[in-house]
Amino acid sequence: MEVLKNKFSGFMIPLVSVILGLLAGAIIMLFSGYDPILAYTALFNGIFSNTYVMGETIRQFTPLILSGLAVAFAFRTGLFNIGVEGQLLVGWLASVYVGLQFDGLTPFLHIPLAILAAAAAGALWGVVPGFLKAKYHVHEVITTIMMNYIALHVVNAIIRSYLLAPGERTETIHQSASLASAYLQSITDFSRLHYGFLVAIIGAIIMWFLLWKTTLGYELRAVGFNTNASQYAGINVSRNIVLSMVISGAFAGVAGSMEGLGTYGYMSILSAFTGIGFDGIAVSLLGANSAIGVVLAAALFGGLKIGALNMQSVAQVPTQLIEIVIALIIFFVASSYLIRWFSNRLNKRGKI
Amino acid sequence: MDLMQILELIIPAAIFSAAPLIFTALGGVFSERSGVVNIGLEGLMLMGAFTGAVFTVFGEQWGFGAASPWFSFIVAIIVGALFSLLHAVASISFRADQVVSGVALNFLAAGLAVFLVKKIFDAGQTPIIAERIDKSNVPFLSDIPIIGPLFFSHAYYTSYIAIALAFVVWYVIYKTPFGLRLRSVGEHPMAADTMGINVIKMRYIAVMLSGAFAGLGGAVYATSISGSFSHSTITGQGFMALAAMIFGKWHPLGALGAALFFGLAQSLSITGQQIPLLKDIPEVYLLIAPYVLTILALAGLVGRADAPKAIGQPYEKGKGR
Amino acid sequence: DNNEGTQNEGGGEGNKNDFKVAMVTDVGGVDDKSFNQSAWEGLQKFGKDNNLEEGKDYKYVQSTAASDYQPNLSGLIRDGYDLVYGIGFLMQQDIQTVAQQKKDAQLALVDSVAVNENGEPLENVASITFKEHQGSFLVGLIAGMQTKSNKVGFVGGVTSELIKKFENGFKAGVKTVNPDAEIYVQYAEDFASSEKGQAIANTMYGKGADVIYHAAGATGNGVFTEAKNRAKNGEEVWVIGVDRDQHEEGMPENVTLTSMVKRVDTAVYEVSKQTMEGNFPGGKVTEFGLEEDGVGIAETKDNVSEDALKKVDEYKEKIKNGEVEVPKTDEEYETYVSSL
Amino acid sequence: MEYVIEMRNIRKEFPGIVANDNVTLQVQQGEIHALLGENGAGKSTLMNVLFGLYQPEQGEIYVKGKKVNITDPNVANDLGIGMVHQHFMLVEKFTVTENIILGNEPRDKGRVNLKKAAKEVEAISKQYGLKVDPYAKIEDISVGMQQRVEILKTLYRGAEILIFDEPTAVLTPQEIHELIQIMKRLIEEGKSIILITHKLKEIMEVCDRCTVIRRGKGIGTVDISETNPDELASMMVGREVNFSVEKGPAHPKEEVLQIENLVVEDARGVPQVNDLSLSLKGGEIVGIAGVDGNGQTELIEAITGLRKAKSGMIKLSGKDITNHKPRKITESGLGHIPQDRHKHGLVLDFSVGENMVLQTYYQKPYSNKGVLKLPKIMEKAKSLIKEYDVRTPSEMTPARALSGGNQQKAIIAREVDRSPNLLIAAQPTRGLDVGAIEFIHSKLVEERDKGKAVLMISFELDEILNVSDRIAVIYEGKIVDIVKPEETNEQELGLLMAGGKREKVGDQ
Ligand SMILES: Nc1ncnc2c1ncn2[C@@H]1O[C@H](COP(=O)(O)OP(=O)(O)OP(=O)(O)O)[C@@H](O)[C@H]1O
Ligand SMILES: Nc1ncnc2c1ncn2[C@@H]1O[C@H](COP(=O)(O)OP(=O)(O)OP(=O)(O)O)[C@@H](O)[C@H]1O
Ligand SMILES: [Mg+2]
Ligand SMILES: [Mg+2]
Repeated sequence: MEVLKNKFSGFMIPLVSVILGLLAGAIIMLFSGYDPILAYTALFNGIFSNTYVMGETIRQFTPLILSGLAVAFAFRTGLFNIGVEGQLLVGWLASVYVGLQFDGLTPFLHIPLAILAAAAAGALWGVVPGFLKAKYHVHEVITTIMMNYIALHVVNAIIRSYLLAPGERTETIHQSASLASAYLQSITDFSRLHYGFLVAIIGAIIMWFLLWKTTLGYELRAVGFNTNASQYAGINVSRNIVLSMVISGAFAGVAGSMEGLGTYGYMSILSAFTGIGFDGIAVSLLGANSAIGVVLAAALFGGLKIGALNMQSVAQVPTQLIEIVIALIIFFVASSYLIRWFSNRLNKRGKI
Repeated sequence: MDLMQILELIIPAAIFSAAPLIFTALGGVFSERSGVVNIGLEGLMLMGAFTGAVFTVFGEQWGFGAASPWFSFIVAIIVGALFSLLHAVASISFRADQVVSGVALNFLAAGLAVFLVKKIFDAGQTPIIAERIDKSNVPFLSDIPIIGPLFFSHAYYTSYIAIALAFVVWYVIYKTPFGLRLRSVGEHPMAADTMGINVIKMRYIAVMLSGAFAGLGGAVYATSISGSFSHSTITGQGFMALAAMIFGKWHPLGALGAALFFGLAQSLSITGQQIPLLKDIPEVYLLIAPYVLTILALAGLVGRADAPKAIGQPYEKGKGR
Repeated sequence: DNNEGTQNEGGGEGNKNDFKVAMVTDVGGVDDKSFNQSAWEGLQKFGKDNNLEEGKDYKYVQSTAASDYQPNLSGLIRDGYDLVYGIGFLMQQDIQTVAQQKKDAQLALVDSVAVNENGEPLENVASITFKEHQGSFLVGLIAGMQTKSNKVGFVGGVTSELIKKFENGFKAGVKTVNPDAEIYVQYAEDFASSEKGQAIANTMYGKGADVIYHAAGATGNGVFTEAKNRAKNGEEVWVIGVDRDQHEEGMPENVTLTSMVKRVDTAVYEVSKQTMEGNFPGGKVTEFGLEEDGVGIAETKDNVSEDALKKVDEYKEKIKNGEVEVPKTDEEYETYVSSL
Repeated sequence: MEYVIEMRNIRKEFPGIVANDNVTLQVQQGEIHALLGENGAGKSTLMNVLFGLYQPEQGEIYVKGKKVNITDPNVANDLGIGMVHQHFMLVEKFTVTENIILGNEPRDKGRVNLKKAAKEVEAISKQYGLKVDPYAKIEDISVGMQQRVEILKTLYRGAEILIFDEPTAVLTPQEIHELIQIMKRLIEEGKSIILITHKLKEIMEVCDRCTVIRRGKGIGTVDISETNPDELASMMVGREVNFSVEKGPAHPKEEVLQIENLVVEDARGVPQVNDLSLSLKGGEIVGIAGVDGNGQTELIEAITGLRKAKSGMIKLSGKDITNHKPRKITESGLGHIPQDRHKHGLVLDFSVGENMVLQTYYQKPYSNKGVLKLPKIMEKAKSLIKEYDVRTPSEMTPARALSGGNQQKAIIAREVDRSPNLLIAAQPTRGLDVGAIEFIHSKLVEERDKGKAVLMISFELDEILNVSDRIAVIYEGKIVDIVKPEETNEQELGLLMAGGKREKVGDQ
């Protein structure tokens, strides 16, 4: 019973929040002189009306799943990783670098190698905040923010000094490292859909398995909930904090490889962050930090973002409206106390 | 280029780029001293920059002339305070995770400000404002040898206000009854409650003060540095202010020092390429210097020992420690 | 249902009545006071001149991130637009990809050249480029003549082949008339940071430069800020604008010396007109230089001295008739300077 | 007759529990009124209602005959009610003066006038004989002084009615004696006092009347002059109370734990355990008696590997385990029922089942090659829950949802089931009801009878005297004496715990 009820409310709160968020968006549109029905119809069409947009939606939420997993994994172990963005950038670069090397390698080796390189780079970027947290109790929020900026500048500098091709970017990776697929493109009317979504799903399964089915996950969760009790149980807390950031960073790095090996096949010099890492925070929250939740939330956000393009094109509603809606959804989820309070009151009335 | 010339380039630039950070970090001090984490400084600053740019433009249209930016500061303070209410309601009253609520605030500000700009100006950015806060030499003081050119020339009045305000905030937090209560609420809210201090009210006030300060910081940024508002005006300055506050050990003067340090590192990273000594250092090292130095400083100097004890915990009456 | 939109009517022989044209901007949007805005102005003029309906027959779509370029381009093609512009060299890769997927579509790329893997031009993309070095050369002449300190500065957005054209053209212009002038060059590596622009300008003016030419988009706004500040405090400093006539940006302190204009609007207008008339310049690189009035100095000439204007006219002719070859790259510049 | 405080028919509910059910309390002017009840009976709750921290669902409060509505502590302060809380309400980073004046600061042109405040504090502390250093930081002063600060807080606000919630639990006998003198002086000054304590002796010594609460319900009020401890105890528990533990004589065997010249420092580098030596044999229970803060915590942490020993040696079953990792020590045969079950004993957000394998999750059969075997874990949890009578809806329930006693039982099940050679039980019955206490004591004795060594730390002298086979008294980080329970009594232990010497010549 208890368990069932928890599952129910774990599902209810995001759902109610999404509905409230969309409603609030509609109200904002009414007040600012847009037609919410036209806009939401366009939004819906922008996600589902043809195979192209559907392909693009999946393409859009593939890295979101992984960046969401990165945030969620850290959350589960008591850490707040705002550094997903930076870890993603170094992962992207590493995947492209490997993709540019090893001409003639079979894809069955080349692709995993490139993804692993991305994971390793992201993990490396996670080591720094993890180590400083474990060893010097430096707040990971600050270090991860700093590491984001360092990643942005360093990645740009590396591209500019060593990998530059015309157009402010690297060369395009070898075909053997590419996740792009002519087949997937052909069935989605040349969308950029690539095999990365399989990687993301595998990522979600790995996270679930790691957290819930292994002794490592047991330790990581224990440390996240109660470091004192973990110490008491003989768990090496410092090692687990570092490990948690490393694994989180690895997920983020793989998210970067989705762009490097899938969507683009190269990396551009970036003047600003991609935002995928920050969106991962929202995805993770909405997904209640669970693997399946993250996948669903990423799908929702990816859809909203792709749909927003059509909404702007058809109903002239700025895409920022969707950002507002997403922010409100997070607010509602975070303030779930309110929703719980309401539902508790309803329950109580029903009982007595 | 002699040393003096180099310093004359770097130091005023440091003070200049530090000002918005100082305001915002001081706001952070209020909020976190009361026990409420405020990652939302970025969003609050963004709303402040938006308001600063928009109302300076309006002020110009309404004939306020050179007073327009100052008028916009007042509006930005109000808007910042009101906007921070969202964070306050969610994290204090509804006991939302304070970090999460702050993150949501950032998302919301980013979307809302650009949305409104598009609505108001039918463009992706505000017009460039004509009446800015300008650099000027402080009368008399700028004529003092050495000190004058370094600290009182080519500077913004807002920078001096920021520095003075840091001392005011220090006084308020460490010398007044209000400050004593504020700190007690962040250290041990239950104890404060038993002493008749309204914990919830104190936290609301603190969060709204942080909104007001961050709003001002953003408006100062818009009216002195960027001169307009667009989606790319505030990109991480709020996070840097947050870092400055933690770096400064939640102390107003510490935050001031940290913000000035960031300003210095920032101005070095840009000016450095024009300085013979630093010219040959690859640019990327200068660019990442502020961030690397912060991390090193945090690892070497500050632990979390000085964080307010009850930070991050929602207060419920009678819930104990 | 948009399904029939996926199959473009093809041919491209659109006629006056059902011709539809659209453009995709980068994140700057159509009010970036730069080439996006300029392009949109050209498209609007074209639309009005041909009685087209805005938002339907001609429109723009703004991208919120680099990953939006491709869906935006594809979306417009699917919606049946006969000509779709990608504004800015950042869209090159996406245009190339889309062009090869949608062989029937007609695309145009501003500021770069679309090619396939073998470096051959794509048949269904009209590439539009400008001879920015020529325009920059002219403003370089003005800077070289009007600097009093014999120190001038150049602020670039991001180091790239394109911005290098601005830099080298400018430097060549300065050196042509003022071989002793010292030229400071710095790249902000950012097109959107007015803060950096201001800091760089602060350094350059601080070191004694009195004219700064910026080719840095919104970063250049910071250069204006700094110049206006200094002007208020009684210093005599100048900014040379870019892309459009930036006289307004320098007001009321009046710090804009002149601007290097790049007529993206003219180019967009021209290519749209040709396409509507059935002469889509696909597979060709249409270069707009002094000859075509694609680049030049701004309309507002209040702050430019008579002598400088004369020099400008003199060299305009020399460039047009091939007497002077303006350098584009660092090597070309070196050769040019040593030949002076 | 007019009461200075009268609480009528108070009812206060918490989710799932009625903490106060129709309780009435009448306090006369100038008396010390005891409030007695088991843990969780609802005493603190009732006082928190009086102090305005909680709002009652039902009932009325009269102060000096006038009906009042105490909506928050400010109102209570204004009515002259002051409270010294069970858990101190002090801001550790503030000074004594700052803590006292908080919320009621003397001002001087908008700033806090700390000089004036300190003077006032000194004046009051002189008047009532409460010695404090007004400029000392709370984190640097002793527990006794902290309590004096708490009392000063109420007096500073002019309290006429003082509530003391278990003030003596944390004090040495000497400090308790001092406190009693202070209370008597306060009564002379015309104040009235409500005193919560579990120690019947104290009630008999200082109180005039006593109100007893059982499971949230008021049982009645008696005059102390007309009652005795046995009556009070049975009123409190609702049945005759058997204060002693049933156990046979101990049969000590070979040495299990040997501690030699152990020195352990706290986080600030101050030695808390100071050249301590102790040995423990299989088949005996050694109780460590001492006032909180004399190095017990550090001693346990050093034995269990949670804290580094500065010097000295610890041997477990003949093996040196000094400064080994906690896991290694656990595997060498140590079980540990920690002092703070929430901090160390449980991961509250884990299920009961997951908590049951906190020490063994990585071993077979609970996992294999890094993969958890959940069915095996839950199977084990089920059998432990049954054997140790842990009241929980299921093994999947989060540990957080269990009552304190059942949480403790779960920990004991986990630690005892591994049948370690040495079982450390730190305050194993803190905050538990009588039934649970009996159960736990019998488990400890059972382990002893199996030939295991048990080291028990407790602040409750009754528990120490009843359960131990030998009693080691710890004072300032040293074992100052070892006595047999049958050869000593509370008075003597109290004296030893305060650093005094034994009068009788010991038989060591
Ligand atoms: N804030 C609260 N929320 C929920 N339950 C509570 C709360 N405070 C107390 N309780 C419960 O109410 C009951 C009475 O608690 P109270 O603290 O008044 O007991 P007590 O008599 O003071 O016990 P002790 O001797 O342990 O101090 C207990 O069961 C306790 O668990
Ligand atoms: N403030 C509270 N909110 C919710 N539940 C509470 C609260 N206080 C106590 N409880 C619950 O009431 C039950 C018993 O509480 P009680 O305070 O008696 O704990 P305890 O075992 O005495 O702990 P302690 O050793 O800390 O005194 C437990 O289930 C506990 O979780
Ligand atoms: Mg109590
Ligand atoms: Mg209790």
